[in-house]
Amino acid sequence: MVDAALFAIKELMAAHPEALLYGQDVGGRLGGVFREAATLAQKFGDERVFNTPIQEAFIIGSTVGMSATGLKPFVEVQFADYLWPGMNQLFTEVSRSYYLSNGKWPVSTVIRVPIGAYGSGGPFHSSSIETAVTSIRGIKIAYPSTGADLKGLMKSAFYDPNPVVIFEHKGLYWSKIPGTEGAKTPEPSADYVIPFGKARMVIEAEASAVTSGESAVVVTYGMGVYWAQKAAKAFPGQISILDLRTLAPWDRAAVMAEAKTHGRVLVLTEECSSPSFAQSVQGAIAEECFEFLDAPVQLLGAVNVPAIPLNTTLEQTMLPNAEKVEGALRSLLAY
Amino acid sequence: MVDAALFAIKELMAAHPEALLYGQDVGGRLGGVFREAATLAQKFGDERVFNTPIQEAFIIGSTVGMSATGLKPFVEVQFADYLWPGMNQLFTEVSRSYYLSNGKWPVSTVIRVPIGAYGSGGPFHSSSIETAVTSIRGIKIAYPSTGADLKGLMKSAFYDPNPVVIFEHKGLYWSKIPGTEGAKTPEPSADYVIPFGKARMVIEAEASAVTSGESAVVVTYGMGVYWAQKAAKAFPGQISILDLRTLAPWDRAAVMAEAKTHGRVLVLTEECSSPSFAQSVQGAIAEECFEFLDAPVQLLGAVNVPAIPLNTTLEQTMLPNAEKVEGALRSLLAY
Amino acid sequence: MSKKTTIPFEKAFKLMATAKSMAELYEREKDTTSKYVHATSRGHESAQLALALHLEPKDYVAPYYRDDSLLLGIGMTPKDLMLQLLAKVDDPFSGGRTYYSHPSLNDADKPKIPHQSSATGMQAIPTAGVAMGIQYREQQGLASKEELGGIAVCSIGDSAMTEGEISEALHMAALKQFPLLMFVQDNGWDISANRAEVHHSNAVEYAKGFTGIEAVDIDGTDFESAYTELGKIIKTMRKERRPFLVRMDVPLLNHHTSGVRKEWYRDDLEEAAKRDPYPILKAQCLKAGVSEKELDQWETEAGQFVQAQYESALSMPDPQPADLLTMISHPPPLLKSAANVRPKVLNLR
Amino acid sequence: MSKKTTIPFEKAFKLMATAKSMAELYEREKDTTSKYVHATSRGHESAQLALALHLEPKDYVAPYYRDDSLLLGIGMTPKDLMLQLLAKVDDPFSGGRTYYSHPSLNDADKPKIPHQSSATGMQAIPTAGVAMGIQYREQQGLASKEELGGIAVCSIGDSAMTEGEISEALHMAALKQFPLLMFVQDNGWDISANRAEVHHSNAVEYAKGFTGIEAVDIDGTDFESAYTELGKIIKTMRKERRPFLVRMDVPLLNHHTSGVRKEWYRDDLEEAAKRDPYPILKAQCLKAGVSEKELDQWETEAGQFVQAQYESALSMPDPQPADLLTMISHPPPLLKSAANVRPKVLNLR
Ligand SMILES: Cc1ncc(C[n+]2csc(CCOP(=O)(O)OP(=O)(O)O)c2C)c(N)n1
Ligand SMILES: Cc1ncc(C[n+]2csc(CCOP(=O)(O)OP(=O)(O)O)c2C)c(N)n1
Ligand SMILES: [Mg+2]
Ligand SMILES: [Mg+2]
Repeated sequence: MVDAALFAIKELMAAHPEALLYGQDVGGRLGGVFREAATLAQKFGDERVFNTPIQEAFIIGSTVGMSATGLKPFVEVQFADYLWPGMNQLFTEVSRSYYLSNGKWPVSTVIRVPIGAYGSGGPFHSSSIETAVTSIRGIKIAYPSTGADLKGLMKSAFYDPNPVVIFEHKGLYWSKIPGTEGAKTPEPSADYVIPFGKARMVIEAEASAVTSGESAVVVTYGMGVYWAQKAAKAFPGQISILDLRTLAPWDRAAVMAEAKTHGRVLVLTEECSSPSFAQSVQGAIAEECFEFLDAPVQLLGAVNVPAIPLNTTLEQTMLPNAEKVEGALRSLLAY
Repeated sequence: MVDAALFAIKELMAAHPEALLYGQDVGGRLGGVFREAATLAQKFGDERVFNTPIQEAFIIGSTVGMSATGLKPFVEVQFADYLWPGMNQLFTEVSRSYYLSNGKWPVSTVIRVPIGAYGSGGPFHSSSIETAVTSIRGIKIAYPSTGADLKGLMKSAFYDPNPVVIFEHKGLYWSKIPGTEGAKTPEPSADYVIPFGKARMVIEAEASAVTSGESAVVVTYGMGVYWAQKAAKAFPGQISILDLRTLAPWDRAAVMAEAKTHGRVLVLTEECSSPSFAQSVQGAIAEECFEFLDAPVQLLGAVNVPAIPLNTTLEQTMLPNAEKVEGALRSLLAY
Repeated sequence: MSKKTTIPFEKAFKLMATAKSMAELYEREKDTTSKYVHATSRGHESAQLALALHLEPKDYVAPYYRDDSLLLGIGMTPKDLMLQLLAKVDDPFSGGRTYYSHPSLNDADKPKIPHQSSATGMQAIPTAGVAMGIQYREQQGLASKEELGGIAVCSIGDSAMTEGEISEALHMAALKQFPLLMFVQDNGWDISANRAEVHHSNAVEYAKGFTGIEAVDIDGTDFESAYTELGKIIKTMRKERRPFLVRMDVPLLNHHTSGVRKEWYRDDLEEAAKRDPYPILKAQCLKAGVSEKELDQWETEAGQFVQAQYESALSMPDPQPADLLTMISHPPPLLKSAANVRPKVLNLR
Repeated sequence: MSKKTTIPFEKAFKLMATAKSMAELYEREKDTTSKYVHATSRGHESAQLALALHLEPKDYVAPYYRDDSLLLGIGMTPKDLMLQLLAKVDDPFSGGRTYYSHPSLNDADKPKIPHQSSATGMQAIPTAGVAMGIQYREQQGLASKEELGGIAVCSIGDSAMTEGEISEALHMAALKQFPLLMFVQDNGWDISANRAEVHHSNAVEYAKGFTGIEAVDIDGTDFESAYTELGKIIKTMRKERRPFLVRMDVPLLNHHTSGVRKEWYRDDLEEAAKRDPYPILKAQCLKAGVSEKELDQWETEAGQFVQAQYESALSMPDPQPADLLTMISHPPPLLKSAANVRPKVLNLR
């Protein structure tokens, strides 16, 4: 998946002189701690691709001014955990510029945020923060789970006049985790774009299972897509998986349609379960699909503790995985 | 309600030399922009009650160190909107100290945060931010709606070894808004405390209405309590109102019991409705009470726009009020 | 006016009289004007006008809530400002969505103003971003001829300078040497906290920690010298493309805001009144050859004009409920997506 | 050791040899030790030990992820540190919850260490809070005799100094004059970004903007002089109760962390190696009268000790799943609530 972002940015920077990229360690010497900006400085020069000091507030907030002068900055914070020092700029300045200037000053920027737990990253390099970020209105938020989606959404984000946060799951960058090979997709062509607010059907239950009332849908995003895919193998033909792909806006229409089709829904997230963005989606489904539900909408997320512990056993105990999803699906289908 | 906080703090500071209070404009000259710290500096001296520079990160984060030395700081940010510059310290340092030091360093502090819309306060003095804050695990959060509750929770917060955020609704400080007179309660005695995680029954539907299936419960907090009370007048004897009083932890047991009793639930918040803390509560109720519900759990919150506009008409259009609650209850009861 | 001078005394005095009349009117009509919280520039007028009269359409400026004189100085009318005061739908800055003197502007003939929040100091980073953008466009050859030499001005109160984010903006300005002017209006107050309670020293001292930012102390009550000093600095910035900080020493003569009133806590009002920039400018005008009569007339005219503008603003329509839902998100361009995913030999990592 | 000296050369050398052996062991055993990300102090040892050997139990210190020598210096064993490296349940700092050299400690016989995050620079405000607490307790007469004269030390990398929050901590230290020592370890690197890319000047220059903080430049490769200089400063702080900043000039000899390796991007490794503090201390020991033989023996012993400690740490148990749910929230005291709400004539506003 990491190459998808790179290729998208390369194509965009080649075509648009107003595009530039800055953040910590994205410059030529390293090209990003995940190599997510590798070769960009070599290709576009040290003025267009440069390192910033450790100042997340500046990284986020400077986009307001850069964009006002007509530029299109890609910026990056190194880990989602470190978006917090920039959260004030995101809330106070970036998200509200357009609405409160009554449409005069959209902030056009793409904020790349590597996120998620990936093999004992520990409490300050693994946090999921989408609930806090989706609670900020006025920004768009993508959370792709495959290379093609990342490329298509990066394109879309770039051309979008509004500020966009792209959560990029570190565990999917290289598909080294067993079961995540699906994140490596064929490379889409240069003009491939994915609009915001359109979910993706990952796998679809068979019509017969749907008709007989023995199917369920998993609504998820990010790493959840892979946990669900693996878990679904235990219930051949019975499971649909819907990947939200973007969290703001999220694809209400597709989610509700699937919920009504199956009557059994599992909302799955890597984040702590409650309160959470995912639990909000659960609430929305339960309200809108009340008469179509054959079972309570289930929610599966991480155990609600203050931080993701470093130790592997503790981390695994906390986070969802395919087995836990399988268990949830089993009880959902048996309801 | 503003006096309740003052009286609680006065009693605590008189009894505990390790207690002190600091924040912007809380010092002797003004005593808080809402007079919420009035007379404290006069009573306890300018060393125990003092102004800080405009540094919300310092206000929040310094409590970690102050508490480590054995002190008990009350601190204040002037408006919930301005908690954002301190959000990083709240997430990164305050909330995680106890868990990641494996219990060695609880951060004992009470963080006062005036919140909520109160008569055209506009986009930077009215924001509700509880979704973002409740998404931070490792802190306790109170949101009282009456003077007695504020006093009792302030006491509880002080003696709690964990960090506590108290949201104090500015619109309830003086009960000047028609319908909020109920926030003025008799003053509880000095040893009155309210534990965290215990909701309060504000009004209770009549048994007959419950039996005949014509009752509903409103689960809410803060200003919602008053909107609900006013709206309930249109349905005499049919409405129970449960005031959560604390959002972290929140009283699951009471909420679920009420939901099961009535089978009809409205979750009401002043915050934008989706995604939100309230919508998460909605999700939790819908999951746990699935078999007891006679109608979908309803959610009512503010319209989802990036900021609360200044103009009164726009503000009123955005925010919930008694009429909107009445409408929601009417359709809930008619379901 | 007889004597020759390069200082725009007439313009400055007329604007200052206008600003003063506005502050007086807001106080007089406070039952109406205080519905929505607002602050005025009383005491800061000379500083603000001295800056405003040097700005050009190619510049960007981030005024703060006390900058109504600055806004008049760049060409906004009292009515423009009052439409925001009253949260009217035709408020040119925000359509009634945000407070008085929280401007945003993208007019061809005036300096550009990105969105301004109320959060003290939070404009510093966005404005540093503007300066970085100006520099980038020049260095990459993206700037049009008209843009060349533009600067970004961050106007800010003395007490907002202690916010941590300010240091990030200053670090970057010092490091990258982009044309950012930090315009610090130092009135010695932080709502009710005074200088001694919240500052170890002043903004010029603070700037010493940022090697490469030139810092200058200016008497903000003296229009003539402030105008001259700022003129020199801005000229240098247009040419040498580097950052400056100025500390404008000014008194705060009016309330902190309409909601936090001076009589509640100020202990220095008499002293502050002695530093009123208004009589100072008056004296400078007289010295420059303006007659007493002219000054009186300009004052009277300003008062009448402000009153008329207020009445006109009052009569304007309010936003309608449906206005809540406009301008939430800028429509994205319609992009044609290639449906085909071109398979490659190697899948994407 | 024959000659008389007040410098604890023997202790320092033994600790430094231990730290160096640990770094070598981690590299040698990297298949095991790199499971969890970690950094070592190679290059920074003299600076850290010079500080550590002056600290007392009444002090507070906030070490950062590169401070393993500092931790040895205050009395932690290699095994203590390795238990965290391996995220073992008996890790004395966090029970396996957080990374190597992310300490927290509340032992009676050692300096206190509040919780330490990985977020660069975010320890500055909490540590300033400690210093403010120390000052408050002294001023209010709450401090015990044992507490008096304690200081708070914030250890930090050069590049973390640009975070906005640092300026808030420094502002408050300058304003309130509390006993905070900012201990800046300047290795000229910010992961892969070098000094020139991210700094306009250094920490001592930056401190000039904070009137009232005394700032001192110290050669962190020279144990003897660093120990002496820091001794003077800390003595002054214990007496005069005011803030200091020191910039310890040091080379970074090892990887940034086990996950971001030096050979990928460092262009100054040869130059850095010339400033290795280890041979410098060795020479100083010899000069102070320690024999070559003694030094060799201490080195050998350190290596053996580190190996033994590693094996012992390895054999310790891992956390169990149930350990996820302990220490989430400190149980509050049981408070008896008066059920009665005493009615007053006037209701509470
Ligand atoms: C982030 C933030 N914190 C607190 C406030 C509340 N507040 C409004 S004005 C003000 C004082 C600002 O003083 P200064 O910057 O000196 O400007 P002045 O009003 O004196 O012109 C404060 C604390 C705010 N608006 N934003
Ligand atoms: C808030 C935050 N942003 C980014 C990072 C990623 N990061 C880890 S170490 C580091 C460089 C720190 O350099 P310095 O402070 O000089 O310490 P050194 O590693 O050189 O000892 C960065 C950017 C982080 N840990 N925290
Ligand atoms: Mg001021
Ligand atoms: Mg460094």
